[in-house]
Amino acid sequence: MLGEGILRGLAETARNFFGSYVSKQRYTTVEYPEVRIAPIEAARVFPFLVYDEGMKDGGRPEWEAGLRCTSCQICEKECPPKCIFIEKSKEKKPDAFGKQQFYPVRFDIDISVCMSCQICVEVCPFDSIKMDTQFELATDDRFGDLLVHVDKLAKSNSYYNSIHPSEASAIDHHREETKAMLAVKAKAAAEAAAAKAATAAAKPPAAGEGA
Amino acid sequence: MFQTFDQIFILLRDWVLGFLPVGLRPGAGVVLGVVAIVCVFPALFALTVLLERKGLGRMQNRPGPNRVGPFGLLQPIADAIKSLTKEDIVPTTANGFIHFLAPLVLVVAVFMGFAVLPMGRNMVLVDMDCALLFYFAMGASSELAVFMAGWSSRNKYSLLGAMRAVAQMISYEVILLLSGLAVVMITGSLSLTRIVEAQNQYTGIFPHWNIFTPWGLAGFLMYAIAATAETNRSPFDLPEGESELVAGYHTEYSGFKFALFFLGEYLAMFSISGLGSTLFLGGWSAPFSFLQWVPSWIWFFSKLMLSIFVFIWMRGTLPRLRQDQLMNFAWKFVLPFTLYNLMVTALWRFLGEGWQRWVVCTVLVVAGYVLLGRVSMRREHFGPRSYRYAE
Amino acid sequence: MTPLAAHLLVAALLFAIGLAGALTRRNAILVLIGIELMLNAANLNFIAFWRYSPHPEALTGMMFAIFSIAVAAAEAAVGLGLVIAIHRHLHSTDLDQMNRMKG
Amino acid sequence: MSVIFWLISAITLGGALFAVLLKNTVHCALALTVAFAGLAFLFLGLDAQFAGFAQIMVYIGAVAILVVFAILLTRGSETPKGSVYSRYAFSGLVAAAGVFAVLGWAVLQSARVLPNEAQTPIATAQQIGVALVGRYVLPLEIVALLLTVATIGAVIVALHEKEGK
Repeated sequence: MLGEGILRGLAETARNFFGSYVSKQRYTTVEYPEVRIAPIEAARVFPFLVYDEGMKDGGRPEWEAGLRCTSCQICEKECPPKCIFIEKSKEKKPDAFGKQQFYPVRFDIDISVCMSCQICVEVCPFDSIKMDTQFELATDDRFGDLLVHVDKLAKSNSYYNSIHPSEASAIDHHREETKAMLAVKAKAAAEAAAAKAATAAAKPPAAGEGA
Repeated sequence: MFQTFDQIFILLRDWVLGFLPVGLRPGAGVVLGVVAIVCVFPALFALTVLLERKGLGRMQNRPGPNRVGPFGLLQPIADAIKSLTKEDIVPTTANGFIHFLAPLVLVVAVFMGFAVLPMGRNMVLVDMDCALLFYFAMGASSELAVFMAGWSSRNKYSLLGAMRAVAQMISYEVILLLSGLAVVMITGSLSLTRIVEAQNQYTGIFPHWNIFTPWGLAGFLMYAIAATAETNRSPFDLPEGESELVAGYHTEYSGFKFALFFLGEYLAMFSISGLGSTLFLGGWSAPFSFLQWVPSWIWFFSKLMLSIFVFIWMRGTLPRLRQDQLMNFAWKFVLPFTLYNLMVTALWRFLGEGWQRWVVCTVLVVAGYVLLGRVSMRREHFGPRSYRYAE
Repeated sequence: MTPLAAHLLVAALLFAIGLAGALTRRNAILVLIGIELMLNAANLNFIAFWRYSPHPEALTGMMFAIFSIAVAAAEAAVGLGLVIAIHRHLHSTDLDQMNRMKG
Repeated sequence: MSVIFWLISAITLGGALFAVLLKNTVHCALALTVAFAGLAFLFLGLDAQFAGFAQIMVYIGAVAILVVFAILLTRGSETPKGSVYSRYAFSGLVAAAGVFAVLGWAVLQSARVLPNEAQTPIATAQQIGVALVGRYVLPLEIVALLLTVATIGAVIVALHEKEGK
């Protein structure tokens, strides 16, 4: 008969209405600022820059010394909404592998423009830019606080490990391997150079050329 | 004692009028009544918005607003402050004067409807002979306000929403009127006070409400459907379907004018619920004869709020109709059935007292409903769409 | 001036305005608006005559006005239907362009 | 002759004037509703409650909306660029003025014989209903038939004939 479905639907909502007072399991929401759902590992919001801890480079702060970014500007070019602004440094500094690299003097992300597509992460050859899970970024200063500068963007590798453990540990593992391989190569090169020096004693060895 | 509580507002009014010179009393009495209506119903509106948000939340297993004040009770005040302090934006190409006038016309037309609703024993602002006609005349005027709002905004969404709203309101107003007409046929009066008094009688402990008759139940169902459509409530909320038309005819309104539209929508809901309970649910009369000591206005307002709750319940349950479904439903099922119901009502009137008319009319109403539902609401296979006017 | 005469004068003026609108405007819809105004003027006359008639309880003028309202509604529906049909043919509601008998 | 009567008359006539004078068709339709509303109030002033409310319901609720729909369906909601008056506007105006002159003359001439004040008649909805189905039952049936025919006719006239049918 006409209207049967409507009655059944009304009964269903009535059951929800009264049920939500009785059983807490029915609740689909949490009281957000007080109660939080643990963030899932694959969550992604806006990009940040990873730095390695324990690096020293003169008087620079730790994050600046350990920044993985070499300011290659691939992410800047690939970014679909063009929200990344990078300024390359004039001089170089050693990276985690001991190699001399450029570093960003300016690295800004306009997170009001960013669309969280993760393309910058995909294209980064240095595992430097990664997606953050921080989402409480509301501010009343659109041109100040939503244009995030490098000092705010830089976050430690241990933080990265804490938010995306499996992904970060895979990368760490890979980097350790690379480092070990480089060490072996450097050792071999040094030995070869030493042998060469012993025989010719002409040129100093070029460190790190094997990378 | 109970008499005093029943008539407390009348006594209060007379007490205030006692301080005025005799010549001013009739005018001042009307002004007091208007002030009471203008204060009570917006307050009820604030309460209803909160109830609706809480109720809808519960139906979707959410708690609803619960931040402002205890249990979110102060939410309406926060909403009011927000909408009053918002910037009032008028589009540059809009037709300024009509854009300004539309919400005013809407709210005024809706408020006028309350003038004839009997909200308790002796509690009616204007006891008019043609009260029902007056009510529908005011309801018809609010359609024009909707059109004015949609057209003057110079926005395609607004105009589309307005045209949808007007087409829908016109179609369902016919049904609203015809289902009310059944009551008029039985009572023999267009006066709403007379209609309530006719229902305020008891057989045993049961009242003579119109809904407790076969034709009254059918008429009430059709009235409820038409009232839902007339107030643009879900599932007939096509004129303001957010997913298609942003907000329909009030897309280009902000701040206080938007609040007026919102107020107008809820006031229309109150007045149409009030009329529905007056016509079918016995107005201010008590549901059982032994409950007559409870003040009459309490009964009126509880019936009103009950209807509002059903509105909210429907909104929480049903998905929105498509435009062609809406029109098909109105013209192919609801209208024919209402006309059929009118005939059954006439039969009821002429069969006279006795059990025969109960049997005959019940059988006729149920048979008509089932048959008409089968025949006119058959599932049809839709061919390619044809556009009649948009070419 | 008696109230009846005042009402009749207002109705006459309304009728003249409606006639002027119907005769001078180009748009077919506005011509219909003019005709509606004329019908309304006649209604006002009926009601006024009923109100000041010696036998108002016969309700003659009132009935005439009520029937006239119903007829006017029918007239408006048919008239506007015609305007829409013509608009579909000519893509215009300009009466000055409707000068052919052929569709 | 009260101030209220003249005020309402002024509003009615103003609305009517704007309805025939304004350039934008939608504005004309809205002005027309003002005239209709004013007329309804005039009816109420003449103690014709039923007719007044029927006027509001039929004219504002149906005819004005119908006019507005027709305007939008015929793409007439934009303000026209050129003249909105017909070629024969002047002769039309003369004819209207002539009609008003004759009518006004007739009213003023007969003002003497018109009744001055009558007792307030009582026309309840019940009386009107009884009269409608009693003495005026034949007109009522004819009007019902007319309305049905008009509705069907309007639908058929405005209905789009599909190609190839």
